Amino acid sequence: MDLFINILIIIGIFGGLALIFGCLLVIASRFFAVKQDERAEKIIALLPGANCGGCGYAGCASYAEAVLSGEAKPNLCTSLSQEEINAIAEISGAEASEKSLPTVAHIKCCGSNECTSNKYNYGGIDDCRSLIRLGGGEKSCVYSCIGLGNCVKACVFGAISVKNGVAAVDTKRCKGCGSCVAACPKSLIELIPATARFSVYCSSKDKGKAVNAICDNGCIACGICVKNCPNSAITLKNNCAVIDYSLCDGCGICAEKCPKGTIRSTKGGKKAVKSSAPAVKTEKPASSTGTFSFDVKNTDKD
Amino acid sequence: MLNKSSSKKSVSTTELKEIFATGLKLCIFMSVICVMLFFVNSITAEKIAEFESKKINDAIITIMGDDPNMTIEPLEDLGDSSVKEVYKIDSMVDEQSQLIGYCVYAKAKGYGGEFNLLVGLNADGTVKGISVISDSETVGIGKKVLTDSFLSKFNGKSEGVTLGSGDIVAVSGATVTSKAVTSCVNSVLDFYESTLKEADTDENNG
Amino acid sequence: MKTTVKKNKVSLIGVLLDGIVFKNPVLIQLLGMCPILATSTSLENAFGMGVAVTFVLFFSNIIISLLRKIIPEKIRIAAYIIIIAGFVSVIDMILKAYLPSLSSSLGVFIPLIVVNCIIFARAESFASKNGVIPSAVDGIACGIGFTIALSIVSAIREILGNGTILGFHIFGESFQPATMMLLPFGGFLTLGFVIALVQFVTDKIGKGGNK
Amino acid sequence: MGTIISICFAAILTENFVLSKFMGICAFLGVSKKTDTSIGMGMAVTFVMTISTLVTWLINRYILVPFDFVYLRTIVFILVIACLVQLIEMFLRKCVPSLYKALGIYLPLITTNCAVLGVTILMADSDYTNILYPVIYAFAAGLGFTLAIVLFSGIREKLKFCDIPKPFRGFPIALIAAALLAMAFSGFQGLNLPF
Repeated sequence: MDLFINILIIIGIFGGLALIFGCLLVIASRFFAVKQDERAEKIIALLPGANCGGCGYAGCASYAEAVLSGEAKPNLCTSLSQEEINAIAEISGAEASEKSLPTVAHIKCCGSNECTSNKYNYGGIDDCRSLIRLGGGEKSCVYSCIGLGNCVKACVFGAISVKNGVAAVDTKRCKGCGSCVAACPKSLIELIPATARFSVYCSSKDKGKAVNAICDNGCIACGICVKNCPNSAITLKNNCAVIDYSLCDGCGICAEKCPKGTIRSTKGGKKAVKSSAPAVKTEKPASSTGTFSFDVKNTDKD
Repeated sequence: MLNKSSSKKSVSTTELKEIFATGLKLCIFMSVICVMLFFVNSITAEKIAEFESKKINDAIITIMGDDPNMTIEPLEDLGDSSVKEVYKIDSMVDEQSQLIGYCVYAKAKGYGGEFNLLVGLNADGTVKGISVISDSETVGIGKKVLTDSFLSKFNGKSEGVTLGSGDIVAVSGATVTSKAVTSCVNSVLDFYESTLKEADTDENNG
Repeated sequence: MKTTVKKNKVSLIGVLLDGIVFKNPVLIQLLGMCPILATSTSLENAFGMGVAVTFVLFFSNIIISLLRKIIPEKIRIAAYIIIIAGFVSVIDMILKAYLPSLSSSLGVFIPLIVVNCIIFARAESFASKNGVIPSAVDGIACGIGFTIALSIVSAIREILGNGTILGFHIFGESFQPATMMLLPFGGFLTLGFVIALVQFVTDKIGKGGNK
Repeated sequence: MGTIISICFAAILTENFVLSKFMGICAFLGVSKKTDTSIGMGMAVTFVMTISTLVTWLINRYILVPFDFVYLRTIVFILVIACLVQLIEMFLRKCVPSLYKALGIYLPLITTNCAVLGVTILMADSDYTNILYPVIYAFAAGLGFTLAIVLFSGIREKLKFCDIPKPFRGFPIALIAAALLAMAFSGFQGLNLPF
């Protein structure tokens, strides 16, 4: 008999306790109810959730709210496909907008340990911002990539890796969010169109003679590329070649003609790629291997 | 739960129902589990208690020696907090109960938490032997202290035992546990002085 | 901890392997540090603890995945933790009654299983989203994964700290064990090195993988 | 008054819950990446510890012991802690959303934090008669937890900039740093107070 009473006591006391706590929780949740717009949750589910900041907002959640409030267009997130952008547009009621041109990060330096020497050996804090104060970095070229990987730490998608002293971008993983551009204390990183097939791997402002002394692959502003470019897409700005990607059609002549190998293919360090220009542009000379060929050792091979 | 009524004060009936429903579910969960525990406890409670007392009896026998006609009689009125139980040990020698000693079951605060000792006292209040009932000291450190080699050093001691004096030296690396054992034995001896001794004397001259 | 939920049927072998090797709750997901540091002083403790955790993990995963539709969102945490605590109390009583020797050596740690992050994490992230069988398999897998990790750490600590393995002295009398290993700092150090080793191995496999 | 100071001193330094008793390591290692989240976590844990000790001590004193349901202690304590954590989770989501996002998964994990349950069971076992001492001890234990986690997050933020061998990056180096911190704290072990 007392068994039954005991059970009753238990249910009474502890069941009652649980009842009080349960109701307390629900009542509290009413007071603390955060007005959560479930449309925002649907949008956040579509976004990659990497909080990379490429859209200019602190994270995917704040970007979703901005889209909902109409403050931002749905296509600002660079790593979304066209269908995802349309889906977000239709959820948020904003007008569907075409996907912005995808961009890819590009590091304007190829000063690896092989092609340039070090002024000194640095053993301090593992951060570019601290090494830059000591004479612009270890490497003899003041404009070169410091190589301590601030961009690597900033990249949410793990697309950048430092290979023997110089940072290199894995174009497949890079979503063009631009958080590495802000991370590099020497601002060596720029966003180039993903379709670009050649780019200048240098940003040295020294004269040619000085560059020759310290780096094998530095741009000596000889201007050969400017003369040979059929679309005159390349110009020399304070001793360094700069490609205007709206004019460039990726013919690759500049890469072949460049005596220092500063202009390279963005698809990895293969030999000067055979120039297969898109048919619509002017007809290209079919010279596959130029007189001067070189084997670019590293950039982003694997 | 989207907040339908914008003003927080008006608690509509649906919300009341929802509050009560959730509370009820939690209450059911809790009650079911508690009742289950109650049954399991009622089954295992006696076994645990039985094990507990068997352990103490075995310890008493190991300390006091296996005297067939020994009677173990738990004493009440224990004021001291660190002393849990006290057993008066008498042996019926030709039906005249002759006091052999006491067994005091006391707890001590060791490194890994509390541990329980059974301290056997002779009739004259000197320590006859100590055995460990349960402990949770770390293997290899605290446990080394609770072995017979260290505990037997307390035999024969009567009043305040201090660590480091005479042959009682703390086990290196396990000072916390050694101190705990010493303080526990001291509290037992003090307890003997304060309560057991008078009970003894007025019984002898009573 | 994204499990392969995209496929309609979560593959059981996948779950099993995940729990033991690829997503080992201790070495890879780095959950459940408290019991590891507390109970890994001897291999025998480790097995006892491992079995107890596996038992609780298995049953609580099953019950939680059974009730996942009934438990309202508001009291999700409270309900899960009550169920886990219930099982732990049951196993505590059973151990005390029928296996007193094991219970005395594990005495303090049994109630601490309730606060073992692994059980709660698995319940919250896996059992509340998948069916009964995958949850059961996941419970056993994580239990075994936990036991393996715990045994590795406690083997190292026991050999270095006490000079014994499962109670047998392996070194001669002259061996002076580093009792520091038995203290919790030793636990931190051993765990740190074991996880470093695991990360080293996964790097090697990772690099070899996508050559 | 003396005993209160000695309780606080013991709970914060000599018997620090994380670095001497080694409880609550999951949250300690998980959240201590940044100092401000650690302070947030410390405050949350202190709040939960204090209130739950208050409630559980009363329950234990006036319900569990008289009706001798002591075997239900674990489950009742855990229920109280879980509801408190859920309350603070809602509070943080509403009033301090940044901290709520920063703590992330580790907020619900406070329920399974050994330190919180440890305090409540310790206070229930202790033979304090009135309610004041357990609450002060719990509050001091929470401060001890906060002290340990903030100290450790300072170290971990420095660790980010050191040149650590690849396999040791992230968690292993944090564990080794925690080992050294624990050794330092064991220096307080033998300290007993004059008053």
